[in-house]
Amino acid sequence: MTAVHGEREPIVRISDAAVVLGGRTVWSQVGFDVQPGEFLGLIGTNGTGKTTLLRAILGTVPLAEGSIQVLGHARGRGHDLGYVPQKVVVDPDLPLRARDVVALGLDGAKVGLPLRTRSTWERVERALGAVDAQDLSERRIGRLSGGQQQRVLLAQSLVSDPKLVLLDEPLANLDPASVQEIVALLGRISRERNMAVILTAHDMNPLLPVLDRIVYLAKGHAAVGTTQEVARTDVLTRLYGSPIEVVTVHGRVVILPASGAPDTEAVHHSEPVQREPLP
Amino acid sequence: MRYGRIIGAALTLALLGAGLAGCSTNTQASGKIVAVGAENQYADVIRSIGGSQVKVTAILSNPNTDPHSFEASPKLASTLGSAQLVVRNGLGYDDWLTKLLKGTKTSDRTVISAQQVRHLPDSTKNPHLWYDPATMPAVATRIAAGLTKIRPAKKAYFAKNLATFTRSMSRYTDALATLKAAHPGLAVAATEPVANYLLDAVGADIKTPWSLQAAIMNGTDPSAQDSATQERLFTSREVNAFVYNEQVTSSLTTKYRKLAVAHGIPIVAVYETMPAGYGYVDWMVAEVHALQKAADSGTSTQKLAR
Amino acid sequence: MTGIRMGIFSGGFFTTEAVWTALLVGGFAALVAAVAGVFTVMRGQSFAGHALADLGAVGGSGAFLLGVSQLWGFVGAGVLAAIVLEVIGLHRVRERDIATGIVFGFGLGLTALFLYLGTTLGHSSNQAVAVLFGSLFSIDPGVVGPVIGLGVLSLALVMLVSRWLSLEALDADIARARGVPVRLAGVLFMVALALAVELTALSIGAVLATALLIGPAACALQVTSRIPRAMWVAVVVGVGCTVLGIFISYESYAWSPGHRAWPASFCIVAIVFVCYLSTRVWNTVSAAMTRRRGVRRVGQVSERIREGN
Amino acid sequence: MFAPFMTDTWIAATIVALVAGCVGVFVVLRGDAFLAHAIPHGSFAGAAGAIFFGLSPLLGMGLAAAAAALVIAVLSRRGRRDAVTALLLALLLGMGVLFLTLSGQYSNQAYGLLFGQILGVSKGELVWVVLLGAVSIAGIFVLFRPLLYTSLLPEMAAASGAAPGGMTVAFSLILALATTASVPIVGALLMFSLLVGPPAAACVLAVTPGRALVWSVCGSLGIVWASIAISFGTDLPVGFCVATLSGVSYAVARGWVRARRRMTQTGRPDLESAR
Repeated sequence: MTAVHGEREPIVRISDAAVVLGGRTVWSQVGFDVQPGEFLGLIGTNGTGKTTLLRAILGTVPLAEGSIQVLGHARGRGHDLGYVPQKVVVDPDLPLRARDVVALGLDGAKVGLPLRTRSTWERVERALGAVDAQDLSERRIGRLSGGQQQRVLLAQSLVSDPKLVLLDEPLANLDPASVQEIVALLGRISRERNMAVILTAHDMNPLLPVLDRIVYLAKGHAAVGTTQEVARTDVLTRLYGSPIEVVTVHGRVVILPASGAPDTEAVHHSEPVQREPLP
Repeated sequence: MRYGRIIGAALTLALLGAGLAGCSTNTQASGKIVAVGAENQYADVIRSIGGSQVKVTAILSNPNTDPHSFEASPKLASTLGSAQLVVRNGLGYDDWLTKLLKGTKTSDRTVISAQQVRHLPDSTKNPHLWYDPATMPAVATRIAAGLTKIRPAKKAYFAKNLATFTRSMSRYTDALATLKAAHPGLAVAATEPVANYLLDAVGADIKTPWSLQAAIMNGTDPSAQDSATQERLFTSREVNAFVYNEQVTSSLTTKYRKLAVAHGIPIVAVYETMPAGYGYVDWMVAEVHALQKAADSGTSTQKLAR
Repeated sequence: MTGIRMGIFSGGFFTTEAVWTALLVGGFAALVAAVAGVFTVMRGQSFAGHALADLGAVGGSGAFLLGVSQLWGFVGAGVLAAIVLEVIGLHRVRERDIATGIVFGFGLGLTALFLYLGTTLGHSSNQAVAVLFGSLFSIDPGVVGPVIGLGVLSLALVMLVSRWLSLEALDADIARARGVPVRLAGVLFMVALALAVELTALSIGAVLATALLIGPAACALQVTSRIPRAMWVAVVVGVGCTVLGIFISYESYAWSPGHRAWPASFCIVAIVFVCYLSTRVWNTVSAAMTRRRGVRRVGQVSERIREGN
Repeated sequence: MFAPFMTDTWIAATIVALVAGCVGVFVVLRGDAFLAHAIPHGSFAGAAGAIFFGLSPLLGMGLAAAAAALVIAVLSRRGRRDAVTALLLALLLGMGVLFLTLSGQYSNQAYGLLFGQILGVSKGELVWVVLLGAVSIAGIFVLFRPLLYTSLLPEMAAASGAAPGGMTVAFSLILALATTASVPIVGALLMFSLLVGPPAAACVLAVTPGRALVWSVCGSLGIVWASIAISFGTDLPVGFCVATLSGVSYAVARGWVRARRRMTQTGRPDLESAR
């Protein structure tokens, strides 16, 4: 742990990685580093392999090529890593309060008598406090709303003070106000704790204030850089292999198929367009 | 505190049950020897030997019940706990009794097993020992010895009863001999090997393949060939009687029965426990007579009733 | 040629009447079970499918106690249990599993009670045990008619609700939005499942009912993800396994000592299991193969992007 | 009812209820009721096989239960193991028939193991139940958190180092251990009812996993004791009483929770705002 901390060694190092699932190459030649405290967005439309990339970092998906190093080890997992998957379906009748869920993030993998000390519960309450969810502590997890569950699961990923947190579509199914709130929260926690965050989203706009860099996935490949470097007409056109137009309107990035492009159809199919009405 | 309520409720229920039970315990107030026969035919023999000196309980006595799927009740367990003499068949036939005897261990209880009396290995294929004319006299001798040990004063009484019983057994052996002489090599079909010891004793030719009998006895799949053989026995009238276990039936046995009836094969109903109204020897004699009637005149005995 | 065949096989397979009945009833039961099985496996209701076979037997012993026909006891109890399972209304797989367990446990408790009542009231009660392993080679001709009737009814019900179920399998809310009566579809399917299971259990035994319901469908869903095709594959696998199993069981009479032929239920179940294992192995191996064969390049886009950056 | 011959019955029933109460909570949380049914029933094949090979039926039963647990755990896919369980159960029962046929002997013993005689518990059996029961309860306690984590949030558990696959294997083995000891004594029916009914009711009522465990143990103890008492009073089979009371306890728990929810609020709690 200290070895990693001391030097400017990256938290995650992905080099020339590729994943093949069910005979299909999901993506290949993906390579980037994540520095401590960095806020990285994995952007792309559905089915471009964002979740697969998170799972590859976790080590639950085998690589066909290349390598991924997390915190100096071959693959992730363990205490310096927090993770919130995309879809968590919780039965309403589970005998489990929000604080029990968060506590599992701390000692869920530990073997031994299930007795918890007061200090454990204090850490749990602190984690819930960090995401403004103390008042949910005693409630049944299955009876909370989607946004409330999301908060609790976030607290669960933060409770062990990890060096790296992986969040899969944490903003999906949230109303705009909650999106802003959660983004601000994430940005603050990341800065305060010098914690790297890798987060997937199909829309980069709400994240623009906090993103350090983005990894843009399309057509089985990735473009990596700051938003300004990647969200550019020429880069995305090259990535998609068809004309793309990137427009910035009132500070919002809008990605469109280029008007009058010969094969609009092709772009249309896989394009990452944020179909928001212009303000 | 909440759990206290649950425990309280459970205890209340338990006490309720205790009240219902009335805490009846088996006493020997009547001064009789408490004896248990696992099957009622054994109980009947105990009664014959013990006479007025014993109080006999039979565990399996309903001839219409399948003894294989028997589950003990608390009353039975308590009876076993106070029994001084237990007589059983053995050979896994009353395997549940093995467990119950272990569970209700008492210091002075004589257990007589027909299997042990006959010195049969566990791998003996046919457990229905009481149909064998050699079984009961040996068991009865052992019962008399057991009762004498419990109540030495009545030694003469038990010996007299034993002699009477052994003499009465000759009715069974005589009936067997008569049938054997009249119909040597009588061809029969069967469902289970229930009465096979009887059939062997009259020198009958059991045409049903053993593998089919075992399949029916154990509730496993019969093979196509065996099933075809069995049907042919009826359709081409290769047998003079169909020895049918009336007590354990299934769709398979009823199918054969229909076939036998359709082709005019007389049916001889046999039982695993003693039918109501019979004593052991009467029952055995009635079975032989039923078989004799089938062989003589093709008359079915679909039920042994009195 | 015939000499060789005579040498290998014992002969008489097609001339034995019991074999023909077994092939016809077994094959038909396998067909019905395979079709109902596809949705059973998709919906994660294998436990319910298995439980229904045993719950039918409860009805069988209950019917015996009342002196009603066994067949209707089976079907009645099965359909009733199926409706109860669906009406409890738990739609998550985990909760469904528990609800099935509760109903199942209660049903088995009833069996114990019927056995007890059988002892005290004086009825024969062997039926529940006898039904576990059925008797493929000694089917009572009397059940063939009702079995075919119930089978056709079950097939018709599955066909009726198959579109609804396909949509529901995708997502219950989408199905509801499209106007699918999800609740009714579930009840109808459970009734169809109960009919398929009971007729199989009654004619060829509870063990085979479970194996033929789940096995072929599970194989098919390993091979294809399209529902109509899965149904066809399941039917082919189910009927194929049944025929092969009957054949092996028939032949084993000749080679096993003491003519203790291998039971047909064992042969069929074992073949079904082997089929399932091979589809699993096939899937695993082919996934590993494609991974090893390497990454298919999607042009040289990456290079261009790197240059661009 | 408390006659000397009943002492061992009470002790055995109490231990079995403790074990079922503990293990059952995870049967319910993991949705493993089918496994709880399949392992004891499938072990019938082990008993039949052991009789065929001339070994102790109990040993055969234990080996079959462990093998079944392992195979199901290995073949299960992403938490969906019902199809595999069904197939393996059918295969085991089929093998049981094969062994019975091949041995051609009278086979009451093999079936008898599934029925059990709770009123006929011997001291020797009691030792085994205590031993195996203690091991399985200890297993549940030691693995409590990883089991909970992997069954509720498998992906997150995997991320923090608790292997869901490993826990599936471990739990299946614990279940096999618990049932092997109990089934010959109390029967497969009674054990299955206890593994599902009271724990399911407890999970509906309790708010935390720890409390669910306590409720579940109390519930199964209460049901077993009451059943023996009722059986003693009425001579009804113990298995029937346990199965009925287990089902009733679950129905009552669900009804109670629904009624309470209807009484305390008009709307559903999850519609409340986040703050």
